Amino acid sequence: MPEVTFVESLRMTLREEMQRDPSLMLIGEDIGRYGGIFGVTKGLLEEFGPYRVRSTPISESAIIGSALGAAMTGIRTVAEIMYIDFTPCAMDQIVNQVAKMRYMSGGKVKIPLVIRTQEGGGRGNAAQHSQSLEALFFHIPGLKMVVPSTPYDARGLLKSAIRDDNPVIFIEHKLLYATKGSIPDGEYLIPFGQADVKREGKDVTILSFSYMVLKALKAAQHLAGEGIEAEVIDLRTLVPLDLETILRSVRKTNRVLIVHEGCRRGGIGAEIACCIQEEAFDYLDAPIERIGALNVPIPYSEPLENAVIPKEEDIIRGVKKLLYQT
Amino acid sequence: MTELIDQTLYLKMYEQMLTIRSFEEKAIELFEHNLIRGNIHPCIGQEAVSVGVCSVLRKEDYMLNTHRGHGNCIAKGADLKRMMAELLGRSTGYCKGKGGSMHIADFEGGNLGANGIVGGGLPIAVGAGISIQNRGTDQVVACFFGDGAVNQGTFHESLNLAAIWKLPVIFICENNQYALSTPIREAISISKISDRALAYGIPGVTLDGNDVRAVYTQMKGAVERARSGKGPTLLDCLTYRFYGHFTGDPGRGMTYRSKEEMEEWWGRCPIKRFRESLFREGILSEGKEKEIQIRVKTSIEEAVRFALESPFPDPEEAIQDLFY
Amino acid sequence: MKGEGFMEEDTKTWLELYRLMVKIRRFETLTGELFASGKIPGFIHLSIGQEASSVGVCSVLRKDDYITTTHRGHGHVIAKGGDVKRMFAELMGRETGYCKGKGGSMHIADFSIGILGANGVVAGGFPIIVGAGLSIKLRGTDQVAVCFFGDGASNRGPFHEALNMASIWKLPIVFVCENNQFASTTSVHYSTSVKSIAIRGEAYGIPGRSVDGNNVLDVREAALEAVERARKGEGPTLLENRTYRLRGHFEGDPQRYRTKEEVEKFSEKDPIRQFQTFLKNQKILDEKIDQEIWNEIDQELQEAIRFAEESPFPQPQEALKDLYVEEGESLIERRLV
Amino acid sequence: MNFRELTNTEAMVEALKEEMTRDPSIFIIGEDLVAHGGIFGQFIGLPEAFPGRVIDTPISETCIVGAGLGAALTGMRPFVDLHFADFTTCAMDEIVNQVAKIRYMFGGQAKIPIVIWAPDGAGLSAAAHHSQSLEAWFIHTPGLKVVSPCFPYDVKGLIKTSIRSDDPIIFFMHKKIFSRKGPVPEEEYVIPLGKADIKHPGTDVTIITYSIMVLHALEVAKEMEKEGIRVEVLDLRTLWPMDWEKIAESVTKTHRVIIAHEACLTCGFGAEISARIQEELFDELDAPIFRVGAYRVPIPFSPPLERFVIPGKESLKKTLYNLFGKEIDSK
Repeated sequence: MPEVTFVESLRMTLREEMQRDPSLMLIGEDIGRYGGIFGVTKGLLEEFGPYRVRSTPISESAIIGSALGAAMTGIRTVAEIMYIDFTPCAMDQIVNQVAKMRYMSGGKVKIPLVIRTQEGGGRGNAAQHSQSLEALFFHIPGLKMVVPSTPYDARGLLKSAIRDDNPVIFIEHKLLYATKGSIPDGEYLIPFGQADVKREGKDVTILSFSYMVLKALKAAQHLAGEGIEAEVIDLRTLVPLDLETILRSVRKTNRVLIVHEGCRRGGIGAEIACCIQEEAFDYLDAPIERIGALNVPIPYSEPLENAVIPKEEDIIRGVKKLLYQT
Repeated sequence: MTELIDQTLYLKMYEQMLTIRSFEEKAIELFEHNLIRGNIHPCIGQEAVSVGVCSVLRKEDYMLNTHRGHGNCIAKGADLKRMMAELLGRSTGYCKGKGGSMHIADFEGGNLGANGIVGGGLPIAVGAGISIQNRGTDQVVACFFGDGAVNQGTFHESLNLAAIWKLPVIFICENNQYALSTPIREAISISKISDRALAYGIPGVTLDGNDVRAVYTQMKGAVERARSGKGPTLLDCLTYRFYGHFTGDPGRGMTYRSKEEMEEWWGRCPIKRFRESLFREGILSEGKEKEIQIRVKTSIEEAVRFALESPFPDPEEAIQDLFY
Repeated sequence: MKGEGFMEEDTKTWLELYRLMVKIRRFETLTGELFASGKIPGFIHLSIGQEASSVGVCSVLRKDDYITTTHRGHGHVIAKGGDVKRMFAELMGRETGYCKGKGGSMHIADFSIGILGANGVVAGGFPIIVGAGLSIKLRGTDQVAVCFFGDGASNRGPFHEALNMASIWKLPIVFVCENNQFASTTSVHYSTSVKSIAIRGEAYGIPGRSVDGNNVLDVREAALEAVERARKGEGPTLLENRTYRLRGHFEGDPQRYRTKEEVEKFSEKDPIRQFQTFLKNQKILDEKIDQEIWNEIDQELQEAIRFAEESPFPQPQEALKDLYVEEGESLIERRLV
Repeated sequence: MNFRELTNTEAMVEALKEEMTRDPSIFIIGEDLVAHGGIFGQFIGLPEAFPGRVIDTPISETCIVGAGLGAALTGMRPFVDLHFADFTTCAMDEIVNQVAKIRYMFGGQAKIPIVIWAPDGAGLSAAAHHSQSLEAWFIHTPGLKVVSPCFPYDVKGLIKTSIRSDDPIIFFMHKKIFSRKGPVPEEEYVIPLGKADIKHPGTDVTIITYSIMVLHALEVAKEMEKEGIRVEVLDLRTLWPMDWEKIAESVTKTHRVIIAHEACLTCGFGAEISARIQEELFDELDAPIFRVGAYRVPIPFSPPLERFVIPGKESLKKTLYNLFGKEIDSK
């Protein structure tokens, strides 16, 4: 089991899939010679040539739209939007074209398209380079959504995403790129819609995804020191959502905390909380708690940014509140 | 020999133009009888562009269409029955009732779909062009859009991408003078939309879009250029929609257009002009015309009957077809 | 460089232009150092090598004229009269900064002197400047609005929509493309199929002009013509300042997309060095005055840095302010468990 | 007050006319406004009454919103017409990254008195690109206020308040309510943002709703009376800021809640309201909170499909029966 970084895992996966499927194409800004601003596509241009690794001008609408056109006509495509903050520049193409094309046509077209993008704050990148916008896409029918938290999951899920015949938004967190993890040598796929229990516990369930899983695990470790056993579930894919695993855990712990980095108001947590209370109302011993970013844009200055984005302490506090220990 | 081919082709083109006109007239009638819901955007008056362009295309070539797209569908070889069924929201329609007038797609016939968003199809056309380039075939993409779309950001991004990568895409502006109610002369400050090609270093031509032969000839040149890997072309086809923007347009669009203007354009009706020239050249005779008219009438009637006899989709189907 | 038959007025102006260019250069250099030493978080985009464009254009603007700037916008802010103290404070995330620490390098604005803000989205300034132009027209003033943007932005949709709208309405706008040859890592020769961005003016029926963007006097002259045209109500102009970004896209950019030789070649066309030589040849500047200028500026900037460093960080709860004009908890719903 | 009957459209025109007369910095900008007074007649008479202040644009949604923003930053009060809520996607960067963030990003320097107005909703067989209800996006985006009234009285009062607001407003109106009539006073009045309105009082269950769903809820409330169930219908009118006080008051009284909107159920505004109620009023609830919204598919064209996808009176009724454990009469 070699240790690799998140970036290496993604790159390895893209390379393997490009070798496997000679039609697979990558398209996006600065992904060629430069290798992507986070280095994910480094070396791929040299190996697969400019037709299959297409660096584009800054034209988000056309990147998504052309990826869609290519996917509809037989070219499996991975499009990259450098920051999820720029998906609004291509919103019509993502929401009105990519997500609806198959349905509008009565189910007659396959859209083997992955939109890889990157989100999250924590690096002083301010309001237009730090957002977590998954809730916008969660609300829109027609897109699958993947939010991995480890190099292992990223590899297995990216493979599934690429081989999927539906549009998939694959969201990476910028603070995950340098994190390390071990992955097996052989090929493996992780199917969509399977959450992963990253830590077992009996007192409270923490539901999370992407970078917040790391914070949740740290918080859980801290809580264990105080005798509180938190179960940490990494959702891994938001669409489809593994409600079964969630409910199984809720029926065991009877207490739920949902943690995400997107704005709390109208975030994914609201939807998940509703689903739980709709399906397992009588199992709940306390109101479901949600932790998300404060409802403001991400500010630049460090103390301000820290105040806005959820922290390990917030999670600890949230768990204690659920257990009426505050 | 060539002459014979031309004659057959011209007759076929003429029949297609008539089919489009009749289809639209019938669709308006059905709409007025509340058999079609929502709205339709008739392309009456623009038949020469649809037919001139699509006559150059092969079945495997791609087309991107607009909200005013029935004519382009028919010219690209769509089945009238399934089109009409879609307009009537029936389960036998091209999109099983999910798309309607504005979203007809026929992937088998190379029709990658009509778009409800002005300028929405241009980036997709670029993608189809990429696909052709990567697969190494000699297909082309015909991307239709209206004069209203030329001021959308997607126009700019798409033409630039197609130009830098020399993609086999022909950008066809159906310049019918109005974006809903806004005249093109107020929406741009240059005299010819084709001049925008200068901004991307690609050829741009403005032409008489009501002259089906002119459209055919220019399209042929552009397609040859595209098939030989020389890149995209912008065709600005000057035409006019005789009907309003859509079936909900007050006074069929005469609140923002003058009678004189309308009459002037009727004088240039593409079907009338083509018919006259075909008679003049002895390609069309009254007998042949009669035959064509009957065939067109029958096919439209059959399409309507088929659509009316088709069932509506089962409501539960509404939650199917989203994912593969 | 031009300069035949100049007058005394010119020499004063020219020295002022030179001083501003030096100020931008030093500001950017010091910012780079502060970033390297960890005193500035996030990322920064330096405009070293592009000073002539900022200064040339802004030197013909009035205080009440508007500009929108870009992620590479420190130079524009300084040239438009921005306060370096508040700029450094903002870069360091302090409460005395232009945006009270909420914006940072990519989002500096000073509405009191017409700076409608820098933008983190490439081409983000285009639609805003159209609105400013429209507002000028509706209010009937003779202000002018200038939109700075890079070559990368000229391939994005908003460029297209904005130039068209400004043209059909004859808005008092000057679109200034700082063609520094690269959109992040992508060469303009790859991303654009025409030789000059200025050609794109033809698609909108507006004059396009391309000048040596490293020659401050050329830029100034072209900008003056465009600004006058706008003030007279004759509509927008597209101005392309051909320049070269001597630093990476952002600090820390490994710059694999260009060679050292290329950068060295363009260093010889350094706008400050060129102007310095010109002024010395014209006997307007000598070694002593030059040294004084650099010293004075360094002193001012060091003081500004000190001001920033001594300024406090904002209180965490400040994060919940300034979102709406109407303040109130119900709007933010600030609850954290 | 002297009341007369106006349609929603007339109420809106009247509000705009009064405000434009009062304040010369207000102008309207968008596509196809002059020829027909807007594609829904929503500005009828205004182009003539205020020449030069109702501005037609080319089809350039990004730049229409952006231009509104720029004008707002420089002393004007733009009212932006976006044709269809679906087209917010074409101006998404402007709305999410610029309009919503500029004041905050720049440390509170700017005022942004802009109203972005768009008709939303389905039910007219306008298919997937002209039928969406997207309010949840803008509620999730910090920096915007979102308004979505249903009655002429509320429309007029809220249009006036929105225009006078120094913060950006997204104003949605359902396409199917334009010609609906209702009483509107002749006298001047405004309705503050963030105030819900009880449209039908009741004690057994609260339906929290807005826009066209209020009409369905009212019908259901009347029918339920016969069955002895007293339904309270709470019309939010303003979605953000949300009138939490009034919601809490009603829930504390009825202990049962249904939240209804036409937008896609998943991650719709109902999710937020529901989650918040169960967080803060957990012990007040006698039953799970039920939500009513559209299926998670695009809006299909064909009438039977469209009717199936969007919620209406029947889905509300079914939910009520569910909530009270009643048999559903299969009609």
